[in-house]
Amino acid sequence: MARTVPGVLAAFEHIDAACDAIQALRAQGRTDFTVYAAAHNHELEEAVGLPVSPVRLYTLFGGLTGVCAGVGMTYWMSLDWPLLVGGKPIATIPPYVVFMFELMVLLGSLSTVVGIVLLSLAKPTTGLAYDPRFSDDQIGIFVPCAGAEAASLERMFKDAGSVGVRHAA
Amino acid sequence: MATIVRDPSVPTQTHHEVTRDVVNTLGTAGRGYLLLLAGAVGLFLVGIGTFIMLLKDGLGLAGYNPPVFWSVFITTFVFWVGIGHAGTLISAILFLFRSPWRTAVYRATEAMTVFAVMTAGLFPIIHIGRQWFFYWLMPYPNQRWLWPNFKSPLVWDVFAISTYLTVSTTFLCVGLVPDVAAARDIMSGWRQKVYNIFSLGWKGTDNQWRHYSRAYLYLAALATPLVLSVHSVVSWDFAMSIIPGWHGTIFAPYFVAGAIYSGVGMVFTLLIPLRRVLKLEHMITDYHFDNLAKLTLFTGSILFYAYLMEYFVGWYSGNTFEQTTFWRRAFGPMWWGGWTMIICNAFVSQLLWFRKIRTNLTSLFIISIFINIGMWFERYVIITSSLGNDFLPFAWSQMNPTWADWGILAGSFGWFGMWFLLFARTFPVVAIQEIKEQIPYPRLRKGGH
Amino acid sequence: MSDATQPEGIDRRRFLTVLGVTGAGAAAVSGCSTAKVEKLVPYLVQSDDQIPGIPTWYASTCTECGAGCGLHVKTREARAIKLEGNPAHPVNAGKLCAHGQSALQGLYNPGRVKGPMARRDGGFTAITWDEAIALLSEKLQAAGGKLGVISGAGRGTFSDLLSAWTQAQGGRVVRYQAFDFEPVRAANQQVFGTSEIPAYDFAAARYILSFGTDFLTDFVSPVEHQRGFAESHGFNNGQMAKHVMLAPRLSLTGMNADEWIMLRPGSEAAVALAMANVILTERTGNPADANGLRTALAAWTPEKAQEASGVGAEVIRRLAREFASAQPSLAVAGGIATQHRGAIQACAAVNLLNYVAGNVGRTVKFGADLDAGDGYAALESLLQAMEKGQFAVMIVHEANPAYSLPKAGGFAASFAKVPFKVSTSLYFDETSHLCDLLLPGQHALERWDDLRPRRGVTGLLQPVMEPVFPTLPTGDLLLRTAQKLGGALAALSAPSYEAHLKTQWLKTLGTDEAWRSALQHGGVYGDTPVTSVKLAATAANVAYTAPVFDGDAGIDAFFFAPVPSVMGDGRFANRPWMLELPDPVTKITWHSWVEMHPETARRIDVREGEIVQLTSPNGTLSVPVYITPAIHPEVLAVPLGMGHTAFGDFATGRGVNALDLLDGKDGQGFLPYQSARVTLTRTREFKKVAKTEGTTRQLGRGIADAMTLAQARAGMTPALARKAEGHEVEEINTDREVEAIEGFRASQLEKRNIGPYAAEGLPMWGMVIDLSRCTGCSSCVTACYAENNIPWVGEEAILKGREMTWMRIERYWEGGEDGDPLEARVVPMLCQHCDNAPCEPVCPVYAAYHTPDGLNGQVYNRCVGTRYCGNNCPYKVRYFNWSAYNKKAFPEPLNLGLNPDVTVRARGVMEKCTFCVQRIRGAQNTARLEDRALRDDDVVTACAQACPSNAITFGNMNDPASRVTQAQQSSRGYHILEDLNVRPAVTYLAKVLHRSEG
Amino acid sequence: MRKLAFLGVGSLLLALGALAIDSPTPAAQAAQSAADTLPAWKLAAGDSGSLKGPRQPIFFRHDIHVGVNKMPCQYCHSSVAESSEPGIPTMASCMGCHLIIGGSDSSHKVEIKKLRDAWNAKQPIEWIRVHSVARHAHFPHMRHIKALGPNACQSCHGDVARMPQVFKVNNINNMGFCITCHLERKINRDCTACHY
Repeated sequence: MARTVPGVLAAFEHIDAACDAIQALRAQGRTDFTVYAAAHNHELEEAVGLPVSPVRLYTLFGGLTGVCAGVGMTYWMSLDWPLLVGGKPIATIPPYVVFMFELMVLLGSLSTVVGIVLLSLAKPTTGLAYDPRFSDDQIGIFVPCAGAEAASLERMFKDAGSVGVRHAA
Repeated sequence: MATIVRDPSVPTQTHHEVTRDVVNTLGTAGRGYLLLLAGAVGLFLVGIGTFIMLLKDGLGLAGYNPPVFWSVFITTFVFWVGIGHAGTLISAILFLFRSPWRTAVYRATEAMTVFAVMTAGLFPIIHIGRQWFFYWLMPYPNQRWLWPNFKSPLVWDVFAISTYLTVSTTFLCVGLVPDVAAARDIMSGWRQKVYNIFSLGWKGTDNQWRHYSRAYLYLAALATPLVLSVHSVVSWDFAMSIIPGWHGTIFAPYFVAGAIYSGVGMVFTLLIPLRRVLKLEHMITDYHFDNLAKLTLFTGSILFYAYLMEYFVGWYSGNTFEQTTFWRRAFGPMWWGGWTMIICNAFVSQLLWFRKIRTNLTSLFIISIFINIGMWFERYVIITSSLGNDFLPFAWSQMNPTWADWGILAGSFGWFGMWFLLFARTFPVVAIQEIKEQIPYPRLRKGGH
Repeated sequence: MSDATQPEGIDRRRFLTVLGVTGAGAAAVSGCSTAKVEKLVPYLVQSDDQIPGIPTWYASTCTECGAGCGLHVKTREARAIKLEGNPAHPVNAGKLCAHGQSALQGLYNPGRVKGPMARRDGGFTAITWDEAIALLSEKLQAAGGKLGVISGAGRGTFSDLLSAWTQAQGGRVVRYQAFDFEPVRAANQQVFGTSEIPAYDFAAARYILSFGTDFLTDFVSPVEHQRGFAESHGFNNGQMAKHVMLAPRLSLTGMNADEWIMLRPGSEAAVALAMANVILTERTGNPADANGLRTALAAWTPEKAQEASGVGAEVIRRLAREFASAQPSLAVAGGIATQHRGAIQACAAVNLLNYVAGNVGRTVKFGADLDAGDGYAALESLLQAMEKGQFAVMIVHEANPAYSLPKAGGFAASFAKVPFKVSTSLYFDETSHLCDLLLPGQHALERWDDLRPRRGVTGLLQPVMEPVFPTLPTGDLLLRTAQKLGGALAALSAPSYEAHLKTQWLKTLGTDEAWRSALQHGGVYGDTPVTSVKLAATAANVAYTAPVFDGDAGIDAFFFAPVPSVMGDGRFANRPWMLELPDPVTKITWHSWVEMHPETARRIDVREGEIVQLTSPNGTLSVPVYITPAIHPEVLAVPLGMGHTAFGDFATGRGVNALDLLDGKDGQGFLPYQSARVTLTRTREFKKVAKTEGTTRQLGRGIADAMTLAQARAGMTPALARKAEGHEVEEINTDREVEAIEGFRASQLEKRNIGPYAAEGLPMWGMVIDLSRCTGCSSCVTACYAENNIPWVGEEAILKGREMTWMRIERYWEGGEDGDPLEARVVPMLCQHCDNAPCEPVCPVYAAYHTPDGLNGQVYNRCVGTRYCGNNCPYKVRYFNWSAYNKKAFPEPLNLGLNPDVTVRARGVMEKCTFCVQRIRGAQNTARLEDRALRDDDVVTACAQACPSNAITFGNMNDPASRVTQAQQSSRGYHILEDLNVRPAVTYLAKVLHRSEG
Repeated sequence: MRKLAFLGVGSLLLALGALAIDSPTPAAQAAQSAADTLPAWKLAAGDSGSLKGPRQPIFFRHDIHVGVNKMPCQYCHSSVAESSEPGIPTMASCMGCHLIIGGSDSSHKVEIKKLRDAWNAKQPIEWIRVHSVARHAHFPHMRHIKALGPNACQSCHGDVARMPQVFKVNNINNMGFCITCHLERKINRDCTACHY
């Protein structure tokens, strides 16, 4: 168990309240807070206002690699030991398109998954205070901080309409 | 929060209820479930036994009767691949179309996809003459320097099926992560430990959701062409040949439509009992079945059209071989099969024009059984009747399946059922997080933005 | 060609295992390399003519029927592995029928008697040869001349020795062949005053008239007849003979007739006499003495013949005129299919017909004195003597009377009256089961012997290998008993039969060199003399009286026709190759059937496969029905040669014995096979008929194409001919499309010329099959089985259509409905080695691919068995090993006959015709060693080699001078399913029909 | 998830394929193997067990016959140049020499006696087979001798002249072994050249 990050954890049941709180945090110029939610929600996303995920680049890269692998494999293997079948040319595009496509989809999707993992790891969640109800029906906001700041944040969350605030130390 | 006229796609429960109801399905199993599971495992063992006999004595045990070189095994292979398609269609394509009714059912159907394709994947191996050399169909480095023939539709198959299996499995697992996390937070004891592992440390933070939702979108985008391609490739196993009755340009769309049709049929067969067993009536509602039924009707009608076209082209081509083949398909020794397929698929699906039938689960269930039978026969007829009477009349013949054929067929159902049942008890068969996505959070200040 | 001199000391044919791969018929099983320890066993002394890995050929003579064809026996590592015809032999000129080739399976038959045995308390117990000979001698001693011998041996030194041996003891010997030609001989006696069987010169005949005689299958000298028939009846620059068959049932010969005239059984004589009459009255310039017959024949008007035979008088007149105007012509009668009680009359009438048409001496050549046994009459008298208990010892040699005589004749009962019965049969057949002492002789390929099938031709037999089992040549048996008995037998003092034979030969040959060259050539062949014959006084007495049939006529009675099939007189029924070889007419394998006309079937409402009971005064048979248009509605035909009660596991209990419905007794000196009427009762039980045919009609698909003589002469292509006939022709590709296809093909050809395919001067193997010569005799099929280690699969597998015949003969019926004549079309169907082979691209592992020399290669050890190639082959010539046939089909010692150059295919792989690639590679190896290019005649496929009618030509299509390229030029050439654009390497030349104009 | 694994390979095939293909040349193998089997004059049959390769019924010394006495291979394997099978010497040809040659060393005398006894008993000796090509592959020896000359034997069988007891130097059952050579020499690689 990694050491816990000291900070304030607020729970919300109402979406608008949570969004207000996030707005307030951002107004203070904070970006280090973490928002928990059980489902993907656009209002929250807008409130947090992070840029679009770069995961699509992984997809693109994987897809392209797949197509190249498809071309290379089929052509090289046909020409490595030329065998004539049905009077067709030894190496020929149309049937090989299938492989280019399949490998594109395959590597594309695999690298996408790799993308999620790597990108999520970039911002680790270990040690951040968490509450099981966040995966149920509550929205949580955690802000790493300490001392007086913590108290002010708690007040701010309460005002915004938090149903409960906890201090993690 | 009920409204006067509510949108049926929006669940009536609160977030909390959703979590509770779904996670409750993961409790310890009841007797009915165990009986079903036992049955499935039993059938699977029958299949294993038969396969061992096949390994020992050779394919001669099955009912092959040259020139019918392919029969029940390939039929069942195509059948299961087809079943798979409905799942990916609902989970991926309808996701892109943002159709609201998919959320409640897609998890179950997607699981169905994975297990169906898993089942199908076994058949090319069972079917070949020297099963122990199946890996020769794959391009692996070897001291002989021999590579597979990429012009062969069968090698296309190998790639298409394995890609499909991989991608749909990935898609399923990715979708599961947040739900498993939810289960983890409720469960206790060993189950919690298990889910803890599967949830890959999911906390549902803003950052995770940000990448996750995007990635999911791209996975869906990749899976979509895959659905259409896989069964096209399967159909080319036949269309690429020169056999009258197989050699048709219509085959790809025809097979894809058929696949989805049969898949949705199987969805009915699985979901109608499942929702009873798992007490999910209020989540998977008539509204969902109604929409599934409309999908069935749509694909069924495409199939109807395809059948008509097949016969029409057979006649219109002026090609004596085509004409004979289709004449004999309808009035030859295989007439019973030909008509079973037309009635079960083309005609029965048309009953779904009636709202009463669409919304009555009993009738839907019965129809779904017809669909399953009909679609199996469609493949059986297309394969054996076309092979049985092609170019040289002297070589014509018909085949009759033997115990070995039926044994393997039964085994495949057992294998599929086993996995599906195990899944249904172990993982959330309804996508918690996506349902919640549809349920608006409560607000302090009414109105909202 | 090696001779038979022996390196001193050691027997040059020591039975040795050499070199795992090639030796011991070691079945090279594909797919697995074995880990088990292999042993190498060296020769003690290597004979000068045995080099491991290189075949040694011996010249010998075939003893499967009386014709005495010459053999070349291919041996590898001292095993006989293939039989081919001896090109130098006057009878068969290098060709061989299916029966002759199946002798190998007679040699390696598991059902052979594996050594001398004596009957002790019921069962047989093995004894030593010394004991056996002692026992026999003692019994002979005691018999004191009360000795009888039934011998099936052909005429030669052995038969001389046998009669000398028997007569010296005061015994009687009868040479007996089940299928004899006694009616022919009797008729010749009556008409020409000589009882010999003439040689029929089919090659010279311009018009062939067969009165039910199946001369291509079972009559006198089938291979010779077929060679001649193909010469005259095959289309050869504008010329071909016409062949008319008058018979109640279409035999293989009938299938090759340009005209089939269905006549009522037993009425041949009436028609023949009427025709002779017509010729005599209408035609001048008949042979002088023939005119003497005018008065005798005047009574036999065509009208009279019409009511007897049901053949229209006008037809008879027309045939007579055609027959007389085509010179020389040839009419044949006799043979089992017409052996009814009027057979002598029929043959005599046909003799007259030939005589008045002036064919005697031109196509009917007396003087050959073909080998015929002592005849049925002699046998009958022997049996009566046996019945009276006049024999103390009876020896049966190479004959199986207990089977081949009708049970009603009571052979078994009277045979039982003989105290001591001896059989020298190689197999446990019905007769040997009745015997007290079994002294198995040696197979023709294991022993020394000779045959005199006709004047001027003497064939030698030499051992090509060590005996498979410790058996003793019957010749040696006779000599050794002679030495034991002494007395009158003392004269027979040769140390061994080999020595005896050599001395006999040296009497005529003189020198050792001559003897050696005789061995090398397989015998001594001179010209066969032709003696002229005159009409005998009795010729004028020839008349027609309706023959008597047992059983009463009536609406529900049928003529019962036991017909010769693949099994001959039953002697081939223990050979899997023969059991699996589809009957050329019905395409049925492994069991008996009854042929029935569709009308009859409709009338009594039976369907194919229903088991019916046929009842005659003499017995009852239960056989499944096969419905065929090729038979007279009043006739039911059942094949002969099956229903053995003994004779090895393959034959025993298979099918029924048609003889059970006959009674053996008859005053005329021959066994009247066609002499019973039967009634039919339905059992409503069914048995799926194990036939290899799917549908009997080709549905206008132009698979087996044919054209009229006029069209052929006009140089029409089959397509044009079909247009001319008014058939609408499938034109899937218009000219522009064809052009496009050609253009596309050109570009493809460029793209594929890389790697080995770019090499210069590659051959392109191809084949031409002339359907105007092919008779459908299926000799090629057996040749293919022998050459390529093709496994037989058995009845159960055939019922599932799983036969493995790389080469199959497809038989289609044409016409036969609403008036137009019934016609049979046969197509030998084998892998077409297509240039654009559909089977190749679909194979995921390149097991099916195209070789640089134009073959459609099939690599067994790469095949995983997806069977897609089988589906995609439009000719359906790919065969799959559904079970481990390679294990089942070659039980000891049949595996000794395997060809070591061909991989035996394992379970789960696809196989097919390879154009005998092993022969191609072999020839290439030889050519390479001799630093020369391949010659046109270097490679001959097994089927082409065997084909008695020379219908198949094989060679390099890239060589403009090769025979195959020449043959392809013919306007009759076409490809089956040409519209598929698969570009087969096999070209068929359309059949030509010689129909009467108007 | 075997298929998944395979597909991983699939994308890297070009590299892997190249790796798999380069296997050591037969000559190299032969040389290396010869090094560890230097001929020792006195070797009793007892020692043969410790040597590589199967133990033969008679401890026949190729190293002495070929290496020391310089007998050409074809003296015994006489049909190798004309037939697909090299043939193994007949007992008679063994006796041709060993009628006179009884062996100088006691260990040799023993073995030669075995031969003579077998000959007198007219009993062929059952040698253990060392090299055998899979039965679905046809290997015409004469073509190879024709192309490579009478002393080409060792390119497959290794330096027999230095083997007291013959053992397998090259895995002649690996198709790759044949192909390497055919590729180097630019010789026909058509499947039906060997498989039919």
